[in-house]
Amino acid sequence: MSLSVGTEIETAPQRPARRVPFWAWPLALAALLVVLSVIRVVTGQSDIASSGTLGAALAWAMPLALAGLGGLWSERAGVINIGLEGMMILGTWGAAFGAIHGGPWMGVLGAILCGAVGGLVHALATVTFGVDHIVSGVALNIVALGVASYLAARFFGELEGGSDVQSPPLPSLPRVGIPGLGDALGSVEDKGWFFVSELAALLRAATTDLSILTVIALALIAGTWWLLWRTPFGLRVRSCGESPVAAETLGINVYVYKYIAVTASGGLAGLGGGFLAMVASNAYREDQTGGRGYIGLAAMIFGNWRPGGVLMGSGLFGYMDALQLRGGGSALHAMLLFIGVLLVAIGLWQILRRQAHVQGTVAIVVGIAVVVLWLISDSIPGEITRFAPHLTTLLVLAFASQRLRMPAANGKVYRRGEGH
Amino acid sequence: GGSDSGGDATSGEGSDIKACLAYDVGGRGDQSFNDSAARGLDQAKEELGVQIEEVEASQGENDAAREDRLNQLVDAGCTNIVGVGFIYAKAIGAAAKDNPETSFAIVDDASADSKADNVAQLVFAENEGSFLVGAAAALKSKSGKVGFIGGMDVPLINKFDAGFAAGAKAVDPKIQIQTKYLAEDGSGFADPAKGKTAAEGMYDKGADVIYHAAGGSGAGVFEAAKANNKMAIGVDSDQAKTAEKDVQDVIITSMVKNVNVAVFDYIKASVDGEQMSGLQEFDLKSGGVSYTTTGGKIDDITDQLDDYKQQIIDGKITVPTK
Amino acid sequence: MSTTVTEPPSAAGPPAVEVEGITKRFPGVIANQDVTFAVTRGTVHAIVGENGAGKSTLMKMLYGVQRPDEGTIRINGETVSLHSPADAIKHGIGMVFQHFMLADNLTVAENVVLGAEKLHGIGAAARAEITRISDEYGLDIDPRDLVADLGVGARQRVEILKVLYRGARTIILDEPTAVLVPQEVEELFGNLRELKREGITVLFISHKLDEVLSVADRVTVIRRGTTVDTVLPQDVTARQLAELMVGTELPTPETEESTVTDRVVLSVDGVTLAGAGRNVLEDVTLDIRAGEVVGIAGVEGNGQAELVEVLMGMREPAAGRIALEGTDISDWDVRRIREAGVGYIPEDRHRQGLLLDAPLWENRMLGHQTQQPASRRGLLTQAAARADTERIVREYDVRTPGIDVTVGSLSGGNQQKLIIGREMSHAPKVLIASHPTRGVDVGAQAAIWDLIREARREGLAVLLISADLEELIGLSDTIRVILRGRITGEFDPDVVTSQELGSAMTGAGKDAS
Amino acid sequence: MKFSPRRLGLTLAAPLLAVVVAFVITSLVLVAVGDPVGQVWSTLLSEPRPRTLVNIINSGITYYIAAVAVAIGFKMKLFNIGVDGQYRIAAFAAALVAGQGWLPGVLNIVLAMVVAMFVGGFWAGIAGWLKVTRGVSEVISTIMLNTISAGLVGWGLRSWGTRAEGSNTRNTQEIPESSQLEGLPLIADAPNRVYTLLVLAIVVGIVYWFVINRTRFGFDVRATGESETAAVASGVKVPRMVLIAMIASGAVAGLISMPSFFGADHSYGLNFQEGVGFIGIGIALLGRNHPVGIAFAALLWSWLEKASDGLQLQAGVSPALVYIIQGVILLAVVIAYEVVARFERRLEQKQVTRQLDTATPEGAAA
Ligand SMILES: Nc1ncnc2c1ncn2[C@@H]1O[C@H](COP(=O)(O)OP(=O)(O)OP(=O)(O)O)[C@@H](O)[C@H]1O
Ligand SMILES: Nc1ncnc2c1ncn2[C@@H]1O[C@H](COP(=O)(O)OP(=O)(O)OP(=O)(O)O)[C@@H](O)[C@H]1O
Ligand SMILES: [Mg+2]
Ligand SMILES: [Mg+2]
Repeated sequence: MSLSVGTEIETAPQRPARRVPFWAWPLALAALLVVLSVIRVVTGQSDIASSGTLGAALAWAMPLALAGLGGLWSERAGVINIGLEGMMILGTWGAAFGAIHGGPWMGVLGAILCGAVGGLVHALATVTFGVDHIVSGVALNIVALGVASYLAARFFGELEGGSDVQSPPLPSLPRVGIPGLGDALGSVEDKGWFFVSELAALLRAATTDLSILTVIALALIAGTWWLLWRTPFGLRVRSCGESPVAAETLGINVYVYKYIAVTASGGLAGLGGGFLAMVASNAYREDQTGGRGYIGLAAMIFGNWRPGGVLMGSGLFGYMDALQLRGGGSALHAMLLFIGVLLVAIGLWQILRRQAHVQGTVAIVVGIAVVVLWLISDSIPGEITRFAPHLTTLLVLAFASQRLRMPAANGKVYRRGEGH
Repeated sequence: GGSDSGGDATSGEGSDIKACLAYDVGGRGDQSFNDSAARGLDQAKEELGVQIEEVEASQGENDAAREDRLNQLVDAGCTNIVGVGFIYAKAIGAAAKDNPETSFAIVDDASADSKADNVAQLVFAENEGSFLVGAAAALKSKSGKVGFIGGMDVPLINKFDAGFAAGAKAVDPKIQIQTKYLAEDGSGFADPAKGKTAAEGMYDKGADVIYHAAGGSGAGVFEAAKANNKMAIGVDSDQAKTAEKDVQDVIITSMVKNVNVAVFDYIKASVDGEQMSGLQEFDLKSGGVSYTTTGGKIDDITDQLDDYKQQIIDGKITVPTK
Repeated sequence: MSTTVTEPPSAAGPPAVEVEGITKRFPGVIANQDVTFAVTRGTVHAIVGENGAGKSTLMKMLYGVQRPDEGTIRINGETVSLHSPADAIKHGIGMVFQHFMLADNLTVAENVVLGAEKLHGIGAAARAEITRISDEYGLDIDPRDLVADLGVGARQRVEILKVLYRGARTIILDEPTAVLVPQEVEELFGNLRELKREGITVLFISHKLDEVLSVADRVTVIRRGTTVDTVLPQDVTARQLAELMVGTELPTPETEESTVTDRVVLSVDGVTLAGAGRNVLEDVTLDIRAGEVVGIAGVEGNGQAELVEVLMGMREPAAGRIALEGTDISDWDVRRIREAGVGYIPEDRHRQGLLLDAPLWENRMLGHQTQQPASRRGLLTQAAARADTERIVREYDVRTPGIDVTVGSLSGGNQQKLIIGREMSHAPKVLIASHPTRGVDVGAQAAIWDLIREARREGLAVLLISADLEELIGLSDTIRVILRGRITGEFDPDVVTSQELGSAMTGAGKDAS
Repeated sequence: MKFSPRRLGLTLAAPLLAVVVAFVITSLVLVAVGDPVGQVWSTLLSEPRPRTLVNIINSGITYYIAAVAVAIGFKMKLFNIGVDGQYRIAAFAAALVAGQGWLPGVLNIVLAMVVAMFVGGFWAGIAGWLKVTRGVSEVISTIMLNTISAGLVGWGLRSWGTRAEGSNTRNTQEIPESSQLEGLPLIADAPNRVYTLLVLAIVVGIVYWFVINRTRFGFDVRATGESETAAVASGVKVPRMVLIAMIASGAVAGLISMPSFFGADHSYGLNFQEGVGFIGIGIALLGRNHPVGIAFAALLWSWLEKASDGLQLQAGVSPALVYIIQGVILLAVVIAYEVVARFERRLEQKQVTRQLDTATPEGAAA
């Protein structure tokens, strides 16, 4: 595990974060919609919360969410998984290979299997051989890139419509939605009513023309929560991440659960890769993942190692991605107003409630500067919009990382019979 | 053409010309730019009976590596070597200096870097071709809004952008043009998902024709067009033929960049014993760039387009490059 | 102490546990050799032996965590081969480890049901069962609590509950009293008697002989990995037992005549340290004079560790002043404090005192990087450091084949001697010794005590923190009790008893002098 | 550490084991997919031509510096995944400054290096600062910073870069001729030359070795890497060390592009070599963070890479095969190191006990 930093590791007990009650989620979502409505009304940027943007955000979020979910499985079992990127890459190849030879559902299976193989290798290195988790993950990413690239050249290069770096077009998976609802909601959305239209847009995005894989991914998020927090199996997996030695003394074969979790992690990341190959586009392409495995990991971290958090984190990323790709500079420019106001609010809170005058003042000053920037400019350069999601992640982590708590034994090498 | 080359006569032994292509990452099979070059090579093999060899770059390499690759081709007995893509500019320049006996060509570069007596610089007037499809877009648009999606914000792609905008404005000065570049790096040419989202954003905002110069990401643009019942314009080759079957009908035209013609002509010149070198411009006039009419979607406006074409050829319209 | 259980164990049926000829080797160590004894059902059976005798290893084999190289284990007369704790649990054996095996971030219920989900699921039924068991044995445990929020005593009760939940008929407790104060020990023994009444067999490990004699029905003595004898408590005295354990007479620390001067070397004045929620140190005031050993007694987690950290400069006090020979060092960092002459023997040598994978001579430099013989003007002086390490190995009797082996391959006692040698080599003015003999064998323990005494004679000011009350009483010139971050009492080691100290440590006694 | 044959044997065992494993696995892969095994190996193992040899050394130089940058972090268990971004932004800044030619000849080179180290160090320092003050894992922050640096450089290149007549790329101003380094004619018969700044790589390696092994600062770094808690108790200020180590790592990352920049490229443009930071991670792991080990690993890596063209031309096999070989070597080597280290530790423990037993017979178990 990497360095923890600080001198207070010895005694300062970490307060576990309190659970957020279930009703807080819809409330937060509503608040968010209100904010987006305000921004739309103030700036006139209709794309901020249009069903198109939200739908695209959902689609962009899914591969990240699947990778993040993979990370969650692995890290809940105590194995840091920076190899998600590699597993996703394997998944993109597996999806293409499966889909070409057995149809779309074989593609899904292929993605999962290939990703799972990556997970298995990571498990072998970290669990059986005790290699540092990050080292193994980095090595795996390099291997996976090579394997996928080589296999693609070997198996797609010769095919009609394929090449060394690209598979032929893949058969597509079915798309689903609630019939009739889309148009009705669409007409409400077009009215431009404050909040109501945003809500309609959100519902429309969530109910019309979804890939079946999106639905599956959402189900997997919910399923992961249920499996890990509501079943004996999940308790065992989590215990391996919190205290493998304790689990061992209760007769749990920690290796088995770590293997299962890390392999599942690979399978999920692989499915994320499959999503990219089969839903986001319709072919395998080299470099298709574009670092999404890492982003998924980041989404999981600021989702505080919880499924709902993963969804939120990847949703934020997906939204930023969708917004910048669709709207480009002007839509993101509108977000500046939001960020500025948010910073001022945080600053006031810091000063008034936490007596943190320095941080508070900094936040307020930066916030005002952002608002001024919003006033005097009318677009953001393309290069900057493209890294906006990454900058956002960095900022969110900088502000929130103290509130995060990773599984206690995450990243620690565990060996049977040596912990007593 | 090429029937006069005596290709058939040499087909048993093979010509003593060995034509070799060095691609950038990806190489043959990108269904766009590299493929077009490959077609030229295949044609030369078939019609002129030359021997061929192909290599492609690996990820994240430097000029020295590219230069080494070219030198390995020389070692492998290549007499004519084509660097496909401006990324080879410096490498071609250096390799040409080291191997004065070998003939080189570079696609998409006319800079001092690659200049040498034994180098043919094959460049295209993408802005001129793009002007025509820009005009087509404006003529076909009902909403008065069109879009351009580029893979990467680099001078080469800016040429497409500038030509397209000029063409559209020539038809309708008040036309609204949305422009989007997808990425900072090569991934902008390989990510259909990005193309799709960007195109959907434009269609949602009222555009009804989108022209892409984004390589493989263009597949996503076509998908978006199909889903939204809108129009799209292809690039590099006649994408109404090469794109996936079910989206072909949204492609009203394509700006064809005949890299194959350039590559073939270059090889053929060597076979004919007249080594090609120096700047070779492939523009509207020489047929290096053109627009396609496959699918018959723009049959109603070909007259107007041909009119613009003539004006460009005649120099009455100068198309900007950036 | 309360009544000793003396009725002879009932001999009905085969023994609950029977081991015969057990041998276990580790690389270079024979932890157990030909161990043989039997435990009668429904009794409390104690295993005693000095540090490193092999008690824990033996219990781990009974619990399936480790596997014997030779020998047989019989449970209820049936020969078993235990491959994992799951096998042991199946045979009705449960174990509470020397170090607690709890996941802090899981709830009590989750910790308890883990691995035994088949019994009552992981939901409401399980919680109800936990509450039931808790009530039945008076354990006072709420299944919904987060383990992180629990104190030491409660954690131990959770451990016992874990075992009971699985319906264990034989419970192994490995040094359960080490972390408890006498009053908590009493409570625990009460619980054990309760268990025995229910017909449960208890295997109980300790090297605190008075405790053993008060609670056990039988006592098996292990020395250097081998069973020496099994005796009835009423037949032996503590002294006899001790001799069985050690083979020779037990060394005890003895205070020599006082060397205390009136020159205050380290002065702590009103030090307060903020923690999460409350202050972990509150207005701590004490002086240490040259030639004086000040002992700190307290239940673990009452601020001792924090006090050491503040003194060493690892944490900054919120209020108060620390002065070294009159100079305020409250806001100095660790390095400056060490350079000024404060030696440090950390509580956990593996974590704080050593680089396990580095050779001895590099460990010689640790903590004194800025001083000779480790470095000069920023550059390491390896030759000097090596030579000085050779000297320490010689003078402090560190048993090692050389100074190039990694420190991790030495035994704990020898590691500790190296640390002490290192700290003493820089002629400290103050020595902060935190559990200096924890996990160290008797021989090394005596040697370490001698070293501390010698240093004290030479005018060193020592702050001694220890959980071993005998050690505290034997070495200190004065003892302070720390409770919830406050110094709550001051005792004269010549007259105080362990019981009195224990009362003060738990806040039960008010008779601080 | 004293020299001992056993130790040396064990040190070499892991990489050799890994190479053999990679050989076997790659062969199996080739057989499985039906590529010509024999031809692949004979192509890969054939002696490189002098020109290729020079190229192998040249990219080895680049990779070497990258790996040292990574290794500085690794020594402290800091995972600087962001070497790539630091290298990129530093290379751009240095190219921008050097292109101005404010100073003549060698001074211009020195200035560029200072700028590169400063910018690289600053960029890495952001991650260090976030870790120290906000507790953000450097793994995540450096990954984000990689993308951000790519964006900033893209924007900078568009703002300040120029497009040469007839060119389709954008570059920074070319450096003056006086600052261009011609190279060292180290390999006979080669038409090309080894980068002059091979010297820089050697200096970086020596300084790295010296600082880590012979200075107090290096001791603090190693101590922190081996046990943070012990380092803290010994007086090391870990947050400060984290910041310094990150900055040092970034500063060295800033130097990565220097040999090729002054030896060949002369300007920063769209053909900039990407991904070097990631290669550096692999090489640092392979070379066990040791200055000499890294040198061998860097040469092995770049030799395999240069063999990939031959693979296409002579064996008709996808050059991606080389990635597999590199990857498998890497994975095998990290596993092998772990296995060997464990074996070594056991061996030593046994030896200690044996030696002590003979010294004090009564100490042995009865
Ligand atoms: N996993 C292991 N690897 C190597 N040696 C071990 C291991 N476990 C125990 N030992 C060694 O075996 C011997 C017996 O250890 P054990 O822990 O059983 O002693 P103990 O009687 O429980 O001592 P204590 O009173 O300190 O708990 C010691 O020398 C110890 O170092
Ligand atoms: N390189 C290492 N890294 C981590 N742990 C190590 C290393 N080398 C040894 N150890 C651990 O340190 C322990 C040796 O210290 P320990 O205090 O247990 O010695 P011991 O022989 O048990 O002494 P004692 O008699 O005091 O119990 C071993 O149990 C071993 O697991
Ligand atoms: Mg021990
Ligand atoms: Mg023990």
